[in-house]
This record gives sequence, structure tokens and C-alpha cells, in this order.
Amino acid sequence: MQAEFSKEQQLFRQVVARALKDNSPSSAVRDLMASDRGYDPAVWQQLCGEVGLGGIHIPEAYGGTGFGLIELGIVAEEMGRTLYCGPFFASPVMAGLALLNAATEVQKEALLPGIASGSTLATLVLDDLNDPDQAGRSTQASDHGRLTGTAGIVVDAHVADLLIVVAKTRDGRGLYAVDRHAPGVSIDSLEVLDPTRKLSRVILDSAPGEKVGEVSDEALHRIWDQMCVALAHEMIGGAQHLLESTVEYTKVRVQFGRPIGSFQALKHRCADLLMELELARAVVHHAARCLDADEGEPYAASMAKAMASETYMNAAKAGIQLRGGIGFTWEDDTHLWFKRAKSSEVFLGTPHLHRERMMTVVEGL
Amino acid sequence: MQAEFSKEQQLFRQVVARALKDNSPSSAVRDLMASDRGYDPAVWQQLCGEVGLGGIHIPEAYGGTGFGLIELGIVAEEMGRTLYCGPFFASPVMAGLALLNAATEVQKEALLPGIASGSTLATLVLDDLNDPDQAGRSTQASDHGRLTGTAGIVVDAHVADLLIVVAKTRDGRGLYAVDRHAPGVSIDSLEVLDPTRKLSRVILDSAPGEKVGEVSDEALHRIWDQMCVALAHEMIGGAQHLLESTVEYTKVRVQFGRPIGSFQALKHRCADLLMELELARAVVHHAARCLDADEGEPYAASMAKAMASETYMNAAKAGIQLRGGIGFTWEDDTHLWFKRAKSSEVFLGTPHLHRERMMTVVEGL
Amino acid sequence: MTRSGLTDEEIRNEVTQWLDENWSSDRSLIEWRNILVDGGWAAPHWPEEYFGRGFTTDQAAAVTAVFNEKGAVGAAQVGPRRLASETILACGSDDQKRRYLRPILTGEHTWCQLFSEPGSGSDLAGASTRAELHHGKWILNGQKVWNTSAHHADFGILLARSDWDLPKHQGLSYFLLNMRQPGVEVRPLKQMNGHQSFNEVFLANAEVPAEDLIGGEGNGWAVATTTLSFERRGFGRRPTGGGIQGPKKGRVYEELKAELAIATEPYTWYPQREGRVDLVLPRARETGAIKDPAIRQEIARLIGMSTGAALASASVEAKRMAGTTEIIPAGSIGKLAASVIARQASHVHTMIAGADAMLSGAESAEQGTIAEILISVPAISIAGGTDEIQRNIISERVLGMPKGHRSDRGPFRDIKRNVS
Amino acid sequence: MTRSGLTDEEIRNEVTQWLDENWSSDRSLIEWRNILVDGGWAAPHWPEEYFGRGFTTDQAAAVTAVFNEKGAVGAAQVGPRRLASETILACGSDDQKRRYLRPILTGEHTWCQLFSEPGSGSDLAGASTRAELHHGKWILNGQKVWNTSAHHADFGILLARSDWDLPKHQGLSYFLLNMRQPGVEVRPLKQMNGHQSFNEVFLANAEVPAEDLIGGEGNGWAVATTTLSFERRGFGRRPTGGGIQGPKKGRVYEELKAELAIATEPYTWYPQREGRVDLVLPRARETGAIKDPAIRQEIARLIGMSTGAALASASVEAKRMAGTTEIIPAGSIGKLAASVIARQASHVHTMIAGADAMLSGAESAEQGTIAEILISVPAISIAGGTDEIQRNIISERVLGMPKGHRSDRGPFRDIKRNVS
Repeated sequence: MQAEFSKEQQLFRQVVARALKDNSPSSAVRDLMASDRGYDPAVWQQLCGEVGLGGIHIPEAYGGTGFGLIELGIVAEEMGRTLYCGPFFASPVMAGLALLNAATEVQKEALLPGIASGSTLATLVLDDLNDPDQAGRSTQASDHGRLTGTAGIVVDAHVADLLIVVAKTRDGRGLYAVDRHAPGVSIDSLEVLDPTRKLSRVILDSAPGEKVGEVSDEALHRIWDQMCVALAHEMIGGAQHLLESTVEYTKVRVQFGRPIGSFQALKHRCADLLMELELARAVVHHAARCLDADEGEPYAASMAKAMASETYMNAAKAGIQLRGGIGFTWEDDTHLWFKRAKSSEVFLGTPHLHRERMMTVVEGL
Repeated sequence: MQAEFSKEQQLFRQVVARALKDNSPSSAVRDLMASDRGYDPAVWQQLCGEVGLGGIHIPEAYGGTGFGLIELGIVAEEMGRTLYCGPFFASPVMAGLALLNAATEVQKEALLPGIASGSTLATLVLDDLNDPDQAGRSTQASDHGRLTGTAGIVVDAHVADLLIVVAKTRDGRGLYAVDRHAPGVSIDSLEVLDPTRKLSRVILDSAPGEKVGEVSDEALHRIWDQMCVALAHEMIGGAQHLLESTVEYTKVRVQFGRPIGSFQALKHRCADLLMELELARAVVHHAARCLDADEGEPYAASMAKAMASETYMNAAKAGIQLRGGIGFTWEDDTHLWFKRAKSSEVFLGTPHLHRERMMTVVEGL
Repeated sequence: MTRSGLTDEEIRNEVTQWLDENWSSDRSLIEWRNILVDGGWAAPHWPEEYFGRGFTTDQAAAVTAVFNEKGAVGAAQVGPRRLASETILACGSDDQKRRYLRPILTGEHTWCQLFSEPGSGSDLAGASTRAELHHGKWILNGQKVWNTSAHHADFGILLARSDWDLPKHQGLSYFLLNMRQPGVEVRPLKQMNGHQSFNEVFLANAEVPAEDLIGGEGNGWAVATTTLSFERRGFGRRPTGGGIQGPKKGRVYEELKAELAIATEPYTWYPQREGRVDLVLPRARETGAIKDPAIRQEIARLIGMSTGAALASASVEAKRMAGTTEIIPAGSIGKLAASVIARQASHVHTMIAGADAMLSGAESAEQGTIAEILISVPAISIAGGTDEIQRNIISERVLGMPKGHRSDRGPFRDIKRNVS
Repeated sequence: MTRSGLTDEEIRNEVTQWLDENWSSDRSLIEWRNILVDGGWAAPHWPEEYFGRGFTTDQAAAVTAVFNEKGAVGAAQVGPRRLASETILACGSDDQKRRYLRPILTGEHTWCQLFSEPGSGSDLAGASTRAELHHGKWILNGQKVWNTSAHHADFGILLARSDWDLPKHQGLSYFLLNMRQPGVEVRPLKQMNGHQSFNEVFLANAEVPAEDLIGGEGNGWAVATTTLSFERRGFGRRPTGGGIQGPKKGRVYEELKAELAIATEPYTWYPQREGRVDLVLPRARETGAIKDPAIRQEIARLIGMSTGAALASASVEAKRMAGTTEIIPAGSIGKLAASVIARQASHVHTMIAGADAMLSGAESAEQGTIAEILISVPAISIAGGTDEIQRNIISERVLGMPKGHRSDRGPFRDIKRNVS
């Protein structure tokens, strides 16, 4: 199993970083988070077109670049760093991973190319974002593929063309494709804690869905693991940005006649943050490699999600605290990452749920 | 319910503190912890006689001074501060509280005066020191009062005259008095982590016991609560000593041309310790008042034990860390308190067990 | 027997009789408060020369008790207004007391505090707002920040630098600034939680008459610490509905409600920044999270901390009543504890809410209160002195640990500072 | 192709052939090692002028591999002995290398490190042991501490102050001290966990011939940092049974076992001070604690940290092989992580053991290992540089945060220090 990033992967990271640096400055983030749509279609098209971010992990047979979670992680990490606002996580990551793991060959060929090219905006409708075993709990599919149920929180559904829905069937769980404009589909935008990630409530009232595959418990957990690892990459990218920007701030901000970064209490807090981040980063990168190679600790994804969540929150708290009053203002950018850190902490399972999930696996080893 | 210490109680604390300062310097602690007996009978007699520490919480009718847990706590707190080595916790606290809560009138009159005067050394034989509900689990009393079972850890049994045993009976739990020299009683001294508190294994092989009372679940939990509150006082006394001695050390120890106490990292760590100690101390003193007045939070004792345990350990870790290599030597006294802190942390239930026990009560409120 | 020689009983009788003769809820608020001041009951703990009766804290409490029973409205003394009056009373000239105290009591004047600057937050004494004397007038230039209620204040208590060649604590002077003048511009300041509780105040040749310098030129820091000590004692504490519990009829109540609505507006989210420990158990029960063993551990920790803090501060309060000195350290320990408690409460609220914590607003948990907690708690460890400053105070003043090297000695103009 | 131009294959062949001709387990250890040194295989990565072949790390690894396959015994290079040889190699004179390196390789001489003092722990450069030159001899007076193996060492690498008027880092000199002389007294030092792994060394007019000053007078700190860099790279790492896996017959093995028994004795508790993460799951399973949800949370945290640390250090190791520069910071981050992990492991072991953690010794949990963990873990955050020092290094060297004010500038004799 790969232990380090290859030269190509390091190069790819630079390409992605540059593209995002140009297209996702905090000024853009602020404009987009204030808008209803929440993203810039032109930029998204460009990222999918020129850099191929929409299909990085989608096999070439389905119109993607055919890389794996390692590369998907690189993209997520750089997006987390710049707080890029766009349908990346909803469409290629959530919907894409669901289809890759559970859809039939035919349906993959039908649905994935649009997602990869960015011409289709899809999202995954899961009625439980805390615990995979609960998914589909309150969404019922009739034998004729009519879907009824409510998903309280769906990422970017307000701009999605295609809803990929996990629903309970007579004999298990099925994956369904639903046209956003189909009768019986209603989507209400919700007020969010993190304005850089738009959320909606999706209500299905016997809406017509096309069944695209079965979702076994095993597949569902694999999808969940892969989403968590992508999210964990996003989080360490954000934590990295917070640590860097905070350290820079302490070097220039002066109080009591000296830069505040020369006060030992602040130095030691930053040192502890770096150490925590190094451990989390190592585990997160490792988790992607484990899933790609189907080796290593079977609990790596939950371990990564739990550690990345706590590291991100600690970096966010320090980011505000070390800036003092300025860090609590709207004008300062730190709160944008703080809110992303907080919402990511609870998205797809809080750290304590992931530690428990992790131990269930450990116990069985 | 009393909110502050009365003038009399403050005065009493001074008397106890002086007596222990004179009789329990760390030189004495080191001598006693190296001895088999582990305490100085003359000193114990003096503390029971002149200061009346043996019966502080025992009603005058049974030869005590007739005060409550508040005063018992004052004594325990000052003993924790000086690490006094003696049968106080085994005899008046553990055995005494068990008899006070569960023995018949006749038996109280028969057994408590000796404990109060110090002429009898008693201890409580509990076969489970983690969970009160398990007590008596592996100690069986026959209808004729023959006791059989093993208690893995018993405080000061090696010097006890009288064993107060909690045993399972046909219809519940009973409290039994057993002569240390009776047939079927074997007591093996154990190697301990904290040499200032001697422990033994007590094996009863159909040993003759006199039943002195019934132990209802409610009585057992009251005994447990009271013992925990006494122990919690001992712990905050120890934590207070560690904080004071450590702060003093940082004022005189010089590195890099300045007292290490002028380094902000050390200052802030001590500040956090003081804050933590203030909260724990308030809760511990409050718990004694709650139990004396039979008012307040019914989970106060577990709250106090959990908080005092963590505060003591944090103070102990800091005490060694801030002294650097010197703190890790046998010659330096800090490890004596560190070991007491560690063994007290797990004695009568670890913090997490007490938090769970606490929440069981909270949930029912 | 007490200083002014009256027992609580005598006071109760006197106040009751006076209220029976004078109190009416049909008067205008100002009219009533003028009667109140003339009667000497507006601030009975103040000296007799200045609208008071020189009562002790206990005696004054007896007066308040009667007012509450009768539902009689008291003087306007909430928020920064109170910091101003106590400071003027402690450090002001006879003339300043005559001019400023009465309209504070009657509520005709509202005040704001102008201490912090963008360049000096934790380092208040590093203020670099310029005060220069030109033919009998002080001309002020600079910027202040975190100024609660500045947007509707008539006056401000202001700290500025009148001498750049003296060491930093010695070159400061303290002014009473009239906010209603062209040289003063107030802009609202938005926080990360969306509220606009504070303002920035820009001073461009703002003027202060020589007689509104307070405490003497160069004594600004001494006067400021006086103000801060009152703030630490909770004098600046956010206004409560004091005096108007329950639905009461009458013009004076209407006007008081209006006054309080304005005064309390900036503070609506303050309970959230403290973590709302009170909501934890109800939420844990209704969501079933109270059954989650990992969450139980964290709730137990939280209950322990907050119980300890409540008990500790109660005992400090008791000691204070008994007239102890160590108020500031106790305050710092309490403030530091409040931060730890708020963060733990926020942590527990997060565990309980799970993915629902991604939402905010009226449709979200507790009508948005949980979301507001999660994005307001970071303020508790910053506002009114950061955790780091509290730890410095505790370690140096309570534990007596040695101060580190200072880099801000010598003439202020030579001290390294932020370039604004 | 490599510096000395040999491929791994060529090396393997040459070593194999040489061993076939020379290796025999019936020789005495010293006899064999002398053959080894003469053959040039004792330290192939050393320069050819000094018993080596100038091999690269990879080439040397190839040699070791063959030795292990053949079960052939290598040179004596464990513990402080190795720090001495690498330091002498890097900073020593030609004469010093000729005299001291060979007996280190053969194991005839054992060494100890004499850096720390009671008055200078974290502040190594604050050493105040006096070195004074009297007619061609250095006379040493002072006390050293934490000297592993000093009680059976023949020589010591020693840091002492030769000039009290220079700034503290400039007045130090570095000596090679013969321990077998009247002026040197070694006393064992007992730790809180009962072990005596270290010594105190008292120097009363101990003598060092002028030619055993290393690196030049006043260059002691530069030489010491060289030694420390090797220590940080793990060169000083505790000896392992290297070379004698499994039961092997022959005189040389007997003598090697004896040598290792002495060398490893001080380190028997080192695994415990690291927290014994390996014991956590087995203990949790056998006690049933693995079913306790609160303990599960802490075990999960521990597994996460230790997995992360293992992965991070592996990747640093990889980078180092690739020849990176930032070794020291990476070392500091790893060392700091090791402390956090050890404390968490100790915490988990405590939760698992419950009241049984009150016991110690053979009858207690894991034959006393758990108890030893609980009272040994405090050492991990102190030995080899405290957590505080590591955080200083990380914040200043990795994050580039500004240094604070230094109070130890100017002539050493004027710097405030501990009065011993």
C-alpha cells in the first residue's frame, strides 16, 4: 500500500491549489455565501472542464479521470483550505460515491458522465446524517418506485437537477434516481449555521423514482466511509489554513510592545495545534490509501473523521481566540472557517459516534 | 443549609492543621511508608486523645464528639495535605461510617466508642471497591454467621483488631463484626502503588462473625457517598499542597537566567490548576453540607469524588512536570502525593464510574 | 446601628411613607425620576451632597426592597451609564458631579464607554487616541471600538493619550466626551454571530472643554482602573427588567419599557455566549441523548463545573459583602471558569444536536438558540479580558508568580505598536 | 552507483565471503571484534581512515543484513558509547580518533554522557561545572546528573565551563573524561518508580589532559549540539538484542549476552514510560472493560493518536532517508506526541484497572507492569527535553514564531542562576 504521495500526486495538488487560489478568494466566498445559489456555475464548469475535478475519482469508462480516493482527498483538502463554495461535495462526492458503490453498470454509464463533466448537478438524499444504519429509515419506496418520505438535511439540493435517494424497499434498501422537477418533489432551502454550505429539506410525496441499484448494508457503510474520508480531507485542509493564518497574525499583531506571537502561551498553543494536525493529517491520508487499496485498519475512515473534526474545531477556536475581539467580528474571515468546522464536525456523524463506530470494528478484530 | 464554614469550624481546621504539621512532616511519612505497620500508634493515640479525630463524626452517645461530615471533611482535607499515615480512613471513616449507617443501637454502643478513642482499630471489608451495588457479591454469610469469601483490597487490615464485613445473606446484605484473630481469617499484606496507604487481601473461610445489622441498598449507597466525600476532602487537601509547593518551586528554580515561574506557559498552567481546584473544592465542601443536611443535589457525593480525583491527578502531573527531572526522583517528595493521587483516583470508583452514577440520579430527577 | 444611624425597619417605614405620598404610575418617567432625585431616594448609597443619603449597601438594599414591593420605578442606572456615574462620583470634580450625575439618574442622558481601540485590546493602556490641548479645548483624534450603545449615547467616558513622551501608563488622560458633535462618528460593528451589539467610534478633531477632563491630566489610567473595578464587580452588568415584573399599567411603565428595550437590545445574545447550561438537560431528555453514555460523561462534567462555579462565586459574593479585598482575582477565576463552562456547554449541545447543528434560524433546534450558542460562545473568552489576561492576573496576583520581562517601558512614542 | 562505487550485490558478496573466512562463534568477543575492526567491517559507514569504508547508509544496511543472516556479531555501538564515537568522529582530532574509536568498536571501553547538572536541566548551556587549566591539565569541579551507565563507564563526554566572563554559550568546553580516577565519584540516583537507571557524578579536582579537550577551548556548545543531534536522531537509543535473535551457541554469544545485559539494564522500564499502548486492547478484552462505552471513547482516542504518530514518524523517516533537513522539528513534534500518547495510555490503563490500580508488584495486574506504567509515564514528558522545550522548538523553528526576551545574555558570571 502506498505510503507517500507520488510526484504526480504532489504535482496534481499544486494544480488544484492554484486553480482554487485563483477562483476561490475569500471575497468570492463572501459573495457566494450571501447569494441564494451559493456557487458560481462558470467557475464550477471551469474546474470540471480544465482541471477535471468533477470526475477525479470516477473511472474513465464513466467519463471520469479514473483516479481514487487519494486524489479525491487532495481536491477536498485544497477546497477545505480555500473554503471553495460549489457542488463538489454534493455531486461528485456524495451522489458520485453512492452511484459508484451501489448503481448497476447501465446506470453508472447513464448517470456518472454528467456528474463528472459538471453538466449534471446531483446530490444524495439521505434521511439520516448521523448514523448510516438509520439511512432510509423514513423514506419508503413502493414496488412501482414511488418514493415517499422526508430528508431533513440535503446538501445543495436547491440547485440539484438529479436526486439520488436511499429508500427503504420491501426487502432492504434501494438507490433511486429522481428528477428534481418531478411531481411530488418539494425542496425547501434552510437557514444554515455555515453559509458556505447550502442545505435544504427534501420532501418526497410518492414522487416517481427510477431504481438504479440495491444498497446493501456493506455498500452503505462503504459509501459512508468514503464520504467521511473526503470530508476529513476537507477538514484538515481548513485546519491547515487556520493554523497558518493564525500564526501569521500573531507575528504581526502587537500588544504590550511586542508581537503577541512572542508570548509563550500562544506559542505553545500553536505548537500543540501543529502536533495535533500532523497526527490527524497522517491518519486522514492513510485512510484514503486504506480504502483505495482495500487494506489496513477497517476502522480507518471513522478514525480519520473523528480526529479531523476535533483538530479542525481546535484550530477554529484558537483562530478566533488568538485574534481576540477582531476574531469575533464579521469583517474578519476566521469565522467563515469556524462555521465550516462546526458544521463539518456534526456532518456524517459527530466524533463520539465515530469513535463508537470505530470500536465496534476494533472489538470484532 | 450551611453555606460557609463557621468561625468554630475554621478554628477547628487550624487546630487539626497544627497537630498534623507537628506530627506528620514528610520525613515521618517516609519512615512510615517504609515500615510494615505503616503508622505510629503513639501519634494516632495522641490525635484521637487530644484532638479527638477518631470520633469527630461519631455521636457523643457512642463516645465521639458528635460533629458531622463537614468536620470529618476538615480532618480528611488536612490529612490529605500532609499525607498523614494512619488508620484514620480505615477505622473511623470506613468502619465507623458503616456502623453508623447500618448497625443496631446496641452494636453502635458496643463498637463505636473503641473506634472513637482509637483503642480499637477497625476496618471495613468490602469485596468490591469500584461499585457499591457489587458489594458483598463474593462474600457469603451462613445463617449461623459463618463468613466465607475474599476481599481483594482492604485498607489497613494488617493492623486492624476488628473487621467490619459486608456479606451476602439469604435475604440481602448483612454487616458483620469479625475478630481479626478468629479462626478462618487470613490477612495478607499486598504490594501497593501508594506506600502511604497499606492494603491487604482478606480471606474468610467460614470465619465466625457477629451480625451487627442489615445493609439495605439505600444504606450501602449512603455509606459509599459518605466515604467518597471524606476521600474527596483528602484529595483536595493533597491537591492544594501540590499546587502551593509547585508554585513555590517555580519561584525559586532558575533556568535561562530567570525563575521558571516567570515563564507564561508555567504561569498559565498553575492558573488553570487553581481555577480547577476552586471549583472542585467548592463542590466537595458543598457535598459534605448536603449529606449533613440531607438536602441539595442527591448526586453531590459522586460529583465531588469525580472532580476531586481529576483535580488531584492534574495537580500531581503538573507537580512533577514543572519540577522537571528533579520531580521524577525518589528524593523529591512530589511522587508521594502523585502516588496518593493515583491510588485515590481509583479507590471507591474511578471518575468515569462516578459520572455515570451521578447521571443515573440526574436522569431520575 | 449603621453609619447614617438608621435601622432597616426605620428605613422601610420612611421609604414606604414617602412612596405612599409621591409614587404614581401616571407620571412621565422623567417627571417621576426628578421627584425621586429631589426626594433623595434615587441613589441612597450616594453621599448626601450628591443626591444620596450615604447609606450602606445593606441599607440601600432595604430601600430597593420596598420599591420592588410597591412596584415603584427607580433611577436609571443600568449599563455604561452606571460605570460613568460611579466613576464621576469617585474621581470627578464637584462641578462635574453637579452637572452630570442628575441627568444620569433621571435617564435624560445615556452614556457609552470609549476605552478599547483597534490597536489596543488586551493592552488597554496602549491607547493611542490623541488628546491635544488647543486654547482651552482638548482636541481628540483616533478610533475606539467595542462601544456598546454608542449609537444612541449622549456622552462617553473616554481614555486618550495626552503625552507621548511619558511611559505608557502615565501619558493617558480621561475625558467626558459629548457624543453629539460633528467630530464624532459612530458606525455599527457586526459580529460573527450576526448581531451588531457594538460600535466603532471615529474621532476627527472632536472637542472636549478643559473642564471635562476628569481626574487631572496624566491620571487617565488611575481613573480607568476605577471604572474597570466597577465593571469587574458587575456594575456594568447588562440591564435587567428590574422594577417591572409582571404586567403593570401606567405611563411611567410604558416609558420605562421603552427605555429598557433600547438598553437591553445589545445584550440579547449574552445568555447564549455563556453556553446556556440551563438548556442542556431538557434538550438531552427530549432528544433521548441522555441515554448516550458518552454524552452522559460530558453532561456530568458540565454539571460539576457549573455547580462548582456557582458555589464558588456565591462564597466570593458572601466574602465581598463581608468586605474582603481580593475581588479582582476572584473575578478572574470566575471569568476563566465561565469560559471553560461555556465551551463545555457548547460541546455538549453539539453532541446532543448531531447533524441538526448544521442548521440555524427559527426552524432549527430551540428556534435557533442552539445555533446561536455555537457561534456566540467564542466571545466569552475574549470580551472583558481574554482568558490569557485572566490567567496572567491569577498567576501573578493570586499565586504571586513572577512577572516576565516587559517590552513596553520607556517613552510611549518609542514602544513598538500596531501600525493602523 | 554510490560514493564508494559498490552496488548492494557486490557488497553482499564481499561481506559473505569475508564472514565465511573469518566468522566463528567460538572466539572471545574482544578477539572477534578486533578481527572485525581489522577487516574494516565494524563500522563500514565510517571513513576509510578510521576503521570504515565510507559507505552510505544504504550500503551499511546491506552489510548489517548479511551479518544478521549469518548471525554474526557486530561492533559494540549501543547507548552513550555510540554518541561518544559519533561525536569524536565528527569533532575530534586525528589523535583522539586513533586513541578512542577502536576500543569503542571492540567494546573494550564503555562511555557515559555528562551534560545535565542539578542547576541546568532544560537549560543545558547553563552548565556551571568548572574547568580550569593548570600546567597543561584541565582541573574539573562540579556535579553532573542523569548519567546513564556512569557507574561502569570507563570514559565520559563532558560539558564544562572554561570561561565565566564570556556569554553562556561561548564559555563552554567539551572534554573526554577518564572516569577511573580519584576525582570522580559516581552515586546511583533513584527515581520515583524505584528504578536506579541514572547516576549523579561528583567531580572534585578531576583531571583531563590537555589533549582530551575536544573541538577546541570555548567550542563546547557546538560540539554538544553535534552530540545532541545524534541523540535526537535516536543514535543514543536504548540497546536492543541486535545480532542474537534466538538461542545461539558459542562463547562469543555468551559474552555478548553479558555485555548487553549490562548495557540494557538501565532501560528495562522505558517501554512502560511510553504507556504500553500494546497492552491496552488485550487488557480491555480480558477485563471486559472493552464493553464500557466511556472507556471505548478513550481507547479510540488512543488508537487514533498512536496510529497517527506511527504514520507521521514513518513518513519523517522516509523523508530523512531521502535526505531532508528538518529533522529536529520533526523530532520535537514526535516527542511531544509521544508524551500525549503515553499520558492517554496511562489514563486508559487506569480506567481499565479500576481499584486494582492501587496495587503493584508481581501479584498485581500484568505482574506489576500496569503499576509500573502508572508511575513511569511522568518521565516521558521530561527526559531528553521537556514538553515545554519541545513546544518552544516547534513554535520557533517550525512555525517561525518570534522568540521572547532572553534573560541570559552577557557574561555568564552575571547571569542569575540556581545557588547550589
